[in-house]
Amino acid sequence: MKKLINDPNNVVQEMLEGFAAAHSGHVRLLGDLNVVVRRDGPVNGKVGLVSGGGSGHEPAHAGYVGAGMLDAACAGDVFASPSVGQILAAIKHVDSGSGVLLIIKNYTGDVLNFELAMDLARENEGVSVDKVIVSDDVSVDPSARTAGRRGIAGTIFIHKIAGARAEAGGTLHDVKASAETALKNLRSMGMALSPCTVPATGKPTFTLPEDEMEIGMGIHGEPGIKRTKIMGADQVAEALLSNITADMPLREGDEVALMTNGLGATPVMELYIMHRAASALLKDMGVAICAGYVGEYMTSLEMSGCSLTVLRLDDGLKSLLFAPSRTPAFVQI
Amino acid sequence: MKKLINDPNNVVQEMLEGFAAAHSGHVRLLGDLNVVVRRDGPVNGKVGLVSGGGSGHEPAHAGYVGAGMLDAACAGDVFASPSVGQILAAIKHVDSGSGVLLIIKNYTGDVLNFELAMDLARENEGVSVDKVIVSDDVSVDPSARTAGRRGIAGTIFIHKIAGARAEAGGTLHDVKASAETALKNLRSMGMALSPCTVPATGKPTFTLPEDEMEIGMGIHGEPGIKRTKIMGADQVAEALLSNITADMPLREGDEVALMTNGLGATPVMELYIMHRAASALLKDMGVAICAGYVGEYMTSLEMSGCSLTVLRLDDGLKSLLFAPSRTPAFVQI
Amino acid sequence: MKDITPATLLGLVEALADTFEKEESYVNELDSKVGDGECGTNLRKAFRTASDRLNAKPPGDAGGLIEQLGMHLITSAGGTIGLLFGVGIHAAGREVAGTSQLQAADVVRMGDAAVEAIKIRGKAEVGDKTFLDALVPAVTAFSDSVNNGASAEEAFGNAVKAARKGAEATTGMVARRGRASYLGGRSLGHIDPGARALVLALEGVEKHLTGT
Amino acid sequence: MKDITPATLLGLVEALADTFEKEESYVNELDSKVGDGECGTNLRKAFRTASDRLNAKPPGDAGGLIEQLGMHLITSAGGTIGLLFGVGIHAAGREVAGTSQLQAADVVRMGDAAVEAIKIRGKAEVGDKTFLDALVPAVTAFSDSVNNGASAEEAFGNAVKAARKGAEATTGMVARRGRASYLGGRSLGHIDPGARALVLALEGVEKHLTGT
Ligand SMILES: Nc1ncnc2c1ncn2[C@@H]1O[C@H](COP(=O)(O)OP(=O)(O)O)[C@@H](O)[C@H]1O
Ligand SMILES: Nc1ncnc2c1ncn2[C@@H]1O[C@H](COP(=O)(O)OP(=O)(O)O)[C@@H](O)[C@H]1O
Ligand SMILES: [Mg+2]
Ligand SMILES: [Mg+2]
Ligand SMILES: [Mg+2]
Ligand SMILES: [Mg+2]
Repeated sequence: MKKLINDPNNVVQEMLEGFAAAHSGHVRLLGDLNVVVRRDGPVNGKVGLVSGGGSGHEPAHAGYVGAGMLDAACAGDVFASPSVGQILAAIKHVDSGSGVLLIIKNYTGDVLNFELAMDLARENEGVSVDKVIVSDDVSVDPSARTAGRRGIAGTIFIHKIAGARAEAGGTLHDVKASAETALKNLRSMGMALSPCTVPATGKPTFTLPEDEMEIGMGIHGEPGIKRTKIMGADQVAEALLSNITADMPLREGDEVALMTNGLGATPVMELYIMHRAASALLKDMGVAICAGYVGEYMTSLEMSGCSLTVLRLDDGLKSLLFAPSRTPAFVQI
Repeated sequence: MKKLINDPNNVVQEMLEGFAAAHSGHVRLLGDLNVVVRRDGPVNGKVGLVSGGGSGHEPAHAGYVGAGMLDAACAGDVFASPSVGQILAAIKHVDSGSGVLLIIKNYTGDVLNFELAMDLARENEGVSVDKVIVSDDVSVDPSARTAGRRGIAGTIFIHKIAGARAEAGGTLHDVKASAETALKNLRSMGMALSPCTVPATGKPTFTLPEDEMEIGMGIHGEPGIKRTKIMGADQVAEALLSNITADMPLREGDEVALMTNGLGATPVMELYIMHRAASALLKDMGVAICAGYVGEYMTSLEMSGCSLTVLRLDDGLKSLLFAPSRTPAFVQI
Repeated sequence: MKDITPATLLGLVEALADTFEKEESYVNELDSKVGDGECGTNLRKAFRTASDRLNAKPPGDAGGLIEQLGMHLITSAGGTIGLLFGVGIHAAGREVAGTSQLQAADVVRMGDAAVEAIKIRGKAEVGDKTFLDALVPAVTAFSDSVNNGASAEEAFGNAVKAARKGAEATTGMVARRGRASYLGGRSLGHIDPGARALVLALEGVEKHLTGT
Repeated sequence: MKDITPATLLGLVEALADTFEKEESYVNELDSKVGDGECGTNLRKAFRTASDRLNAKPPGDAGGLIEQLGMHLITSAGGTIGLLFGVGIHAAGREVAGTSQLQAADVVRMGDAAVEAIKIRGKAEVGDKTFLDALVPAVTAFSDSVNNGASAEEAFGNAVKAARKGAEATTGMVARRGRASYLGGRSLGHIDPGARALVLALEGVEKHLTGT
């Protein structure tokens, strides 16, 4: 395990200290709770947005705290949900009386901790709290035979859409409605070439032979839908996009946002080569790409691979997506 | 070699096509020359800024093309300088009569190609062209025994400073003067944990035993100043910063910008842990960090490791650094 | 069986924290087969933190202490297993709030309350390959034994045996809840780490309360 | 020696492109010891592109063609070696601009012009472990041979020999220019890839123009 860290048990706290130091104009830490909040928050009259999850997915979620997106991000241990206590503190902090929306990635631990915090905040603190659960990963069978589809990089679009609606003065109901519209139009799928190693365990999360890749791999190394010999970028894009469009058919004339997300160790060059391939496939279908995002938005430590996310847009979503935002990892003018 | 590419010989062109597709609001390609230019350029009356270099350092340099930074970026083959022809075309394209400044990283190939293009543009095209050469890497002996210090991640600060001065209406002489002031106050140093593989050769650029790192490694895998057993992040930061401050002593009360740059495969988490360590060391010296930048600014394909860059600021540099910019990889409000 | 006093319980919680410290890597190893390999770490941290917090301000009655332990696990654990153990313990404690001298009949109600709360939160059923597949048989065995006139000690012994059997049986199940469910059929042949951890916990309780 | 006509030269450039295609990985291998392992690729691409461009619109006189070849290498090569070969060839061609029948004395002047231009651009001197360490002895040997009354063919043979010896000698040098200079003393013991490539080029010229 070759890592630029100190004590593996302190990675989250030290990371957040570095984060707060780098972005002190945007954010600050809430005590020693591993919760990042807007420097200028709570914003009076605005619906508060709280997200978070296991660490190791940086810049998610702290990088999306700021004007036009989240009010707080709760950081759990590496790949482990944050605790109810952290989430509750975040909810209480961001609430300015207009209520709080939780944006939860669909993993058992995350859902349990966020929902419990929601219930406690409602019952004990009288805060009006609601939630949306992001499950954009089409590589999981969504039936009752599983914990349901996972939340992956598409989550950032939900931060953006809900954040813009909240910033524009939407009520809790409005903000949730916009997020849910986006969720219905959101699909993602990832793939991996090589694993990552959680600092505390020192062992790779999975193994892949030197000539194989896994299509549908999750952001913690959860199994995908198939292992294949290494394919070219164009074929990989085709494999991911065909699963996405099988689940959410796109028609000629549809407008979408396309995100090509790196998992941590993939060269920026390769992300653009993937983005080219995915863009070309969409264009071939007559689909217009109104916005392209290429980079590391939701990583898995040093996993190598990428995910594609498609958000189908209507006029409402478009104006929310294009609204300005000013956060450490997502600045739009 | 596990890579998300198609034909290794087409990586640069395909990458640029993906780049232009993703950022069509900001940039476009100049014919099939592998030159990226501002969508809204050439900007009338503004000094044109041209940079570039070998590919594989994405988002450098195309990611810095846009309002407030570069007007054109020339992309060579992976790790090979762009050609005189590309640079000359870029110079001719961006010149709107106010002259052109070339920002060159100090490598023999880059300097030769940019200087030759400069001479040809002057002689044959009558364009008024000048240059600055970035050599911020303190790990190289700057004496006549070498090709001189290499240009690494600090180059992005030069793009920003010169770009802001040009955007503000500075003359070619002004823009060069600002860039040179910044150069005098700019130092960087990098380190690597593991190598990268150039697609066309398929071989790692160097090898490092599983328990060793190299301090001072260049962005193409050029040798550094020492190999050591793996150290903790705090010690690595100390090793890099002490070389930087030995070369550019910092005094209590000095103000700086600090960049912690990832080389491609380093998890964002680790970059923040490094940034924390470097910030703490600077604060201990009484140095104020006015701006922190953490992320992938100048990569080396999938090399793992990072570099630290310190830009010492005066009021002039501060206002240029903080001026707005709007480019694919560097948005500031 | 010892009297279940607050002091005994505080000792028990510390003993459980020690157990999960000792068994951390074993449980992680099981989790790495079907999950993300940190179930043991989650439990070690959860019980250690809960134990520290309880000791800092221990409630005066057994029921209250158990409820509080549950709430500490719920609020501080993060992850899945610590929180769900907490949900069960919290519901069990609430069931006997104010009681300082627990009887076997109280323990029966506690078990039922725990199972119900865990099912509501986690939306899992018996057969989904979770620690419920060890807990539910244990609760049933305890109440059956008590109904058949066994001593609390005997009944608890039977509960532990049933939990062991139930945990073993998860090896033959396909996971339908939690991270393991992404594996589909590939989860077959591996024991559920949470179920195994529950057995370790019950063995810890047995050892602490009966001295065997 | 053949007459150095434009047609001969066009054939020569193509032959050189073929040479560097054949020797690409060998020269890359040498570059990987002291540089970034693509010197051979740079040369292959540079000469192939230059050859294609020349053939598309070949100048009518030998001097002009050489000058043009240099300019194509300069503008299209990228990297270091192709450009610097171009600088030398361009200067050499300019020296004999308008000449269609090159004499040995012309070639002497061409060599001197090339060396001078390369030194000005690259700021390297003999002894810095670059291809100048093969080129300069070659130019000297050619002019000495001509001055001593040798035939052009003999003189060129001596030049190639001198280049070989000069290239070999770079093994004992510490690089002070180019990427290899970052290695400091660790560049000792490795031949300079550019110098070796120059030998390959001169051997190609010799073979093409004399048929040996
Ligand atoms: N929905 C559920 N209901 C009950 N128990 C569950 C549920 N999902 C998972 N578990 C239990 O949690 C255990 C895993 O715990 P943990 O490692 O903390 O989860 P994760 O790392 O996936 O968040 C499983 O072995 C299983 O016993
Ligand atoms: N300043 C210089 N002057 C003359 N020749 C040089 C100079 N620097 C490098 N070279 C030659 O260039 C060769 C390397 O060429 P190339 O691989 O294209 O360079 P790079 O990859 O470093 O840009 C060296 O072997 C050397 O012969
Ligand atoms: Mg987990
Ligand atoms: Mg090179
Ligand atoms: Mg787990
Ligand atoms: Mg080279």
